[in-house]
Amino acid sequence: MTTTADIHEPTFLAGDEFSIPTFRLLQQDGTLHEGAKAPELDQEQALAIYRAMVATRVLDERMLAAQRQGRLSFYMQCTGEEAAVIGATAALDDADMIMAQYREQGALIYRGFTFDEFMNQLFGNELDYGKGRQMPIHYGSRKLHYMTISSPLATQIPQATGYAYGQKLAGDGQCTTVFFGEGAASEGDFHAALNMAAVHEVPVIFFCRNNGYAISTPSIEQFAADGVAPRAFGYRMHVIRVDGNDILAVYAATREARRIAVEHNQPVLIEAMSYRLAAHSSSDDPSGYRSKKEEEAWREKDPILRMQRWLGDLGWWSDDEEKALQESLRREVLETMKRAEKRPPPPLDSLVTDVYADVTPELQRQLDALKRHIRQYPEAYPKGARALDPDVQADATAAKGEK
Amino acid sequence: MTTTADIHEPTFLAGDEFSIPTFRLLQQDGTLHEGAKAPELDQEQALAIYRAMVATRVLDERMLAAQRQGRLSFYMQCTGEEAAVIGATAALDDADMIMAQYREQGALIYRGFTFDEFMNQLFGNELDYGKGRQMPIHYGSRKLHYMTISSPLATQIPQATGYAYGQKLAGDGQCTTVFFGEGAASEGDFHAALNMAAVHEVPVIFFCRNNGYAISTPSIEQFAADGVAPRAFGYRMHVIRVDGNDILAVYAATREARRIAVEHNQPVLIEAMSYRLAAHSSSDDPSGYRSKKEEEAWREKDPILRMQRWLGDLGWWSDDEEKALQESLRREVLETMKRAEKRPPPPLDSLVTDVYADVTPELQRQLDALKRHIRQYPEAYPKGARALDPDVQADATAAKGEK
Amino acid sequence: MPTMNMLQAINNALDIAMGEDDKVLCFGEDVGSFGGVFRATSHLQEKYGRARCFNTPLVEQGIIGFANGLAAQGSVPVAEIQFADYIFPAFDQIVNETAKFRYRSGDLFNVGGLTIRAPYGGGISGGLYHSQSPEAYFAHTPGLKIVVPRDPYQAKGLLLAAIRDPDPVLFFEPKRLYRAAVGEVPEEDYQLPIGEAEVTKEGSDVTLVGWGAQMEVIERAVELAEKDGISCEVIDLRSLLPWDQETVAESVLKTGRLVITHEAPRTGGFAGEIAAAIQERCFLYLESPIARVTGLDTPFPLTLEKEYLPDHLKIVEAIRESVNF
Amino acid sequence: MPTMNMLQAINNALDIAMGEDDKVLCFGEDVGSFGGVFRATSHLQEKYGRARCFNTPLVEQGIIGFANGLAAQGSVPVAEIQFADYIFPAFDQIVNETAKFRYRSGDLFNVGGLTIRAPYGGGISGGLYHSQSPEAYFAHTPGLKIVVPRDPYQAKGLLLAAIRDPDPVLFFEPKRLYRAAVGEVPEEDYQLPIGEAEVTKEGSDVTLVGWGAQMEVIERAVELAEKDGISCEVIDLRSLLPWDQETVAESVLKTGRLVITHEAPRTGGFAGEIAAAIQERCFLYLESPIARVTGLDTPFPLTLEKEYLPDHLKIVEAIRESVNF
Ligand SMILES: Cc1ncc(C[n+]2csc(CCOP(=O)(O)OP(=O)(O)O)c2C)c(N)n1
Ligand SMILES: Cc1ncc(C[n+]2csc(CCOP(=O)(O)OP(=O)(O)O)c2C)c(N)n1
Ligand SMILES: [Mg+2]
Ligand SMILES: [Mg+2]
Repeated sequence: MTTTADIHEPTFLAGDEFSIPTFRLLQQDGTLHEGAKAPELDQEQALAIYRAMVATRVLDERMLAAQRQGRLSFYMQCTGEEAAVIGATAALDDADMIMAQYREQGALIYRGFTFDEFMNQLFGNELDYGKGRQMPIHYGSRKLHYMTISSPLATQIPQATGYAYGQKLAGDGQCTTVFFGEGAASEGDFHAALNMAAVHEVPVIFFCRNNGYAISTPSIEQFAADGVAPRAFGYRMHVIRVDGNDILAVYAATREARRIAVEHNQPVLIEAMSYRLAAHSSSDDPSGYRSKKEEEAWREKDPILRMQRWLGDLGWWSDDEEKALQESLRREVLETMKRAEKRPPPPLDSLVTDVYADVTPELQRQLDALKRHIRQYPEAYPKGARALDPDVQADATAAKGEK
Repeated sequence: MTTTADIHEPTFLAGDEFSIPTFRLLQQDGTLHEGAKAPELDQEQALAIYRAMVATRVLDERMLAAQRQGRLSFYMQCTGEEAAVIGATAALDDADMIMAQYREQGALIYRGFTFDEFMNQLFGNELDYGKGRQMPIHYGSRKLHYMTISSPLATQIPQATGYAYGQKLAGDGQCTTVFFGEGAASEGDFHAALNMAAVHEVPVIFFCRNNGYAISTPSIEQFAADGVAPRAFGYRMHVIRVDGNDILAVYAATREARRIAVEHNQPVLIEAMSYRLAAHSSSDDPSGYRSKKEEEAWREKDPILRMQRWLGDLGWWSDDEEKALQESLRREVLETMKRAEKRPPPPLDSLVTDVYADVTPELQRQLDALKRHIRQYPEAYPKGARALDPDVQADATAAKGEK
Repeated sequence: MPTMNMLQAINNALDIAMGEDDKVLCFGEDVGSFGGVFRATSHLQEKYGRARCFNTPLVEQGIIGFANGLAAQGSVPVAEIQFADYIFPAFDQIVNETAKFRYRSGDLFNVGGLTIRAPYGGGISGGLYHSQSPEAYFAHTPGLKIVVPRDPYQAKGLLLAAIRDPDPVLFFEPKRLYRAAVGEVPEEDYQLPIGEAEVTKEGSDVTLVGWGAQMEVIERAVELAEKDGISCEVIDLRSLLPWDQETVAESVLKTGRLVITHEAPRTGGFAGEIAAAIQERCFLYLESPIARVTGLDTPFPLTLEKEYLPDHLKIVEAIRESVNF
Repeated sequence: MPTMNMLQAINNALDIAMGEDDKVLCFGEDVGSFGGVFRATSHLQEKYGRARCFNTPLVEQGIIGFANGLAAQGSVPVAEIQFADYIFPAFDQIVNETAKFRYRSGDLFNVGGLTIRAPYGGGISGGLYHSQSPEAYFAHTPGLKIVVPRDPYQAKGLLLAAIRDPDPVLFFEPKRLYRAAVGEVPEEDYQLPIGEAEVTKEGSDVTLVGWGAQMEVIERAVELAEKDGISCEVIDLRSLLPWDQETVAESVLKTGRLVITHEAPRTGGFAGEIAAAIQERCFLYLESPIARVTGLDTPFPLTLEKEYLPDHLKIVEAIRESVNF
């Protein structure tokens, strides 16, 4: 359906016809912007949000350190983007589906994924829901409605459209929120997902974390446009740009987006402007592609500190509480890490299960051959031997005893 | 680079902030819209454009008839979209690259592809540049800077971005124009192409033929937005919507787009609003998915008639000339068709050449085995036998004699 | 029993599946009110509504991405790719996502409900891009199942099984037979097993293995060979993943000879896998090399299509060579 | 002669190619000022400018589409896909476009200038999506060439040959060896032939065939086997498409035994093609079944990666079985 106005001069538009403002409520000093109104958020929920943000920060710091010590092969931090991820999650219904990219562990923490659950995945042990098959940080939880992370970028975006279409047909009033980076938004799957969602009127929230970088690539080399937000116009979709370090604005925007999605079966695009304060991953060193000064400028905008000040002003949170929380979180992270490290690997059969609903004859043959081989060379495959035969190593048995 | 304006209410934009008008110059009665100014176009070029439009129409009518008679396996018509395709082509430099979808035979006609060249491709004979490998209508011409058509939709769009990037580096002042349908614009390759073109400042014109349908799918089920044009805002790209049945407007818009592309190394998106008057292809019957009334309404907007009236008013074209042109074109089409039909198939070796620059040992073995087999059963492979051995059939030799 | 062509059998299977289970959805390009360019989904929108049978925008990666999400949510999507030649934009969604969904999540999530239908194969003057047989590209992908029916009866029974299978299934339909293959098809619901080959003819001198449209070609070749006094055993593989090694091996242990045929190019085609596995299992019983009769190692041509295709004459020659080795 | 690791050898080859020919361009995700996540393109932007070495947006289908267009225009693009696991969104551009460009146009247009580089393979704790070996997916595609180097010397010579080859080349780099493989590499320009295998060790009892990172694993297995008194002939295939059947067949005619190994899953892997072709050519000379030592028919795992991989112990067992058959 196209507009009918006519012109008789060849006038080209270039997007200067509109501009996309940024929605902000909270200033860095913890006070509201002039004219801003905080969303309804009672003390309990505000503190739940805040605790999840701090827990995410602490988990990230400790696990990066563990990676540096060689205890963990790989890690990715959410640092700097906690408000975006957790603010959005808090605005959803807990039974709404979340399909994340990989930097959204805060969403899981907010929904109650335990440190034990995190650690089991990070160490790929026998209790990992993913059975030690994926790299660290590829969490998933069925009971928390959090789709298992997949490394290929943007594939989850059209999947979210499909998932939400299923929710619409089911009529249970749920929607799906899909997180992705401004880099991933360059993939063809992004275009497919947004267009299909608009055409089929799907209750899905496309939440873009625009954190300025895709590994080393600055967003200016990712797109020439004013961010990701104006793409919504190409699909006829509601869109808002929000200060991603402003917990109140993210919460309010997402709550309203969810209303549009669920009440009107309309997709919504949210672009949260933030910054990846840490390296891309534990394999990356950003000093090769950006300045300390730039990082410092963003460190001043720390979303956690901002919320802490707001809570403090309300009298909902004190320095003592802060100290106690930090300490208990650190202790808990270390304890759960130690437990998870010691747990045995997943059983050898887990190599061939879940490829199909049932193990095929060929896979059974391959597993049987592998077992014979490992029995021949047990010392060459310590994990396999241990997983094959729980008696092989005493500490394996010990670890199992803890269950 | 994002705008800095702030808001403190969660206000969603939905694209109502702007509207995209349609650029029109010529009315259906052949007069200009009030206030409209015709582009500079001398009689010679105007007639060259007009003749190409008529030739396209005649070729399409005859070849569809030939398909209906069983002389041809498949055909696709440009009918209704001649002004869009030929108007754009006429505004380019003849050495600019054109990468078309499949419905742009008018561009080739305008550039001087002969009916013989068309027919050789349509009948896949030994003179077909494509050596009888592709279905009818997959034309290509190196000397006319017209990339050989490829059936997978939208693949040519990012290729055009790459081709034009090469032209920019070569610095020869050429650009690339890529044609595609509003259906093909849903493919992921579209998104990739436009974004990369904007980021890398590439002299490419994205010419979307919005003809209302992708086979049976109406554009309303293809996208929810106001056409394809507003997508340009997502990439920061110049864009114009033009009446695709208005030869003058298409020409003027494309000429200006070319100027932007070549002088500023900026990509441009043109959306030409038109209608596919014929069936999707000779395999299709549109009566299953659209009304005769709708078709009739668009038949009233015939772009050829519109230009004819304009030319007539200028005194550049008469009914007699029209009649003579139509007759000579029909005759020429029939004659060239007869010639092409009789020509022998491409040689048997063409089965394995051009897979690589040189035939590999394995392919040579496969060809040798095939030759032995065909010699054993020549009557089962009449074309292969003939192609293998030019003496097998007398008329093959005769046809060869015509060369 | 009613007589149906393959399209009718497929349409009938979809109708039964949608009628029985609200969660079954059919979609793809032109699949909605038009019923698909081959009309495999005719009348389904009329019958089950636009929410369950609909057109998608023209974007294969989106169709399969959407279908993966739907399947993960618990729906039972049957996605159509208009031609198998156009499945490649969805390759990442199929190979990296569909195939690995259950494994990577430890079965927290799976897309077992998904079926992808696509017409494949040559013989219809389709040239490079309306003729391909891409099954081998997918057969290297653990987590997928691949099924190819040879006639209307098989098409209906296998498609119903595919839709209800707990794993994602690629269902490649031999479009050359869509209207050409006609046969008796029961009106009622029935399923044929996935993962099991079928011995369609018993014999003692040589084993022929194929699938889909090649089965009809094999039949013609076998007629010629039997005139020469060669007794042929014919196996329709039906499923390429998982494929029924037992049935093929058992047959080759008996005949000592194997000829495999497919339309796709030879190098990297699925006949290679079968040959490799069977020479391993039947080494001491083989009386001649396992032969492959396939398309050439080139893109699919047009004018010389007949020459390119592995027809009955090429197959019968391979049978003779195998027997006279 | 200087000593280089494989990344340095690749960087050096790119530097020579760009220095010699203005038409050579390098691009991909993070390839520009950062020099790629593995640093294979380090300093190239500094040296040759942003127009010739640059970051692309994050879109593999676009990278290869763009590269196809550039190559058709006459440029010589060297496109990097960050991990071979992420090549699949570009599958359509590679399989339907790159591979068929010359053929479909009757050589009016071709993309022979194109080279696609991608790190592949396991052994780096990469799990499902940083470990795949997708070569067989492409080896079923006439029109492509596929090259896999085993060490720094080979990497430089083969990459230079690939860039200058008149056909499009997929160049899969064994990332496990990027820094681990170190060797002497001439400073100057040289090329190694595409389409020719190399016999890296002569022997008489059994032929071992592999490529890329598996060559090092084969070496370790062969050491063990030779201690048992088994004389091994080792062949590095180097090119998978076209592959050097003559060299392999000649060797097997001599040894009568063949063991093939790759990391990718067994079913549909390229070892199947080699086995099928060689049993056909060497039927009467084979003394035991051709053996395949491969990854399991599963996605690539993490914790049990060692168990999954076709290591030297699995290969030596296959050698023993083959010899003792
Ligand atoms: C299809 C695909 N291509 C490339 C990669 C490698 N890769 C992993 S993360 C990443 C950058 C993503 O950037 P962005 O989407 O902005 O997310 P951020 O890391 O900033 O949160 C890249 C290129 C991948 N995982 N998948
Ligand atoms: C990748 C791909 N998917 C599907 C098709 C089948 N197909 C051919 S033309 C067409 C419709 C194209 O519509 P549009 O782009 O609007 O162009 P029009 O025919 O209207 O000119 C379809 C679906 C194809 N050729 N390639
Ligand atoms: Mg980012
Ligand atoms: Mg159209």
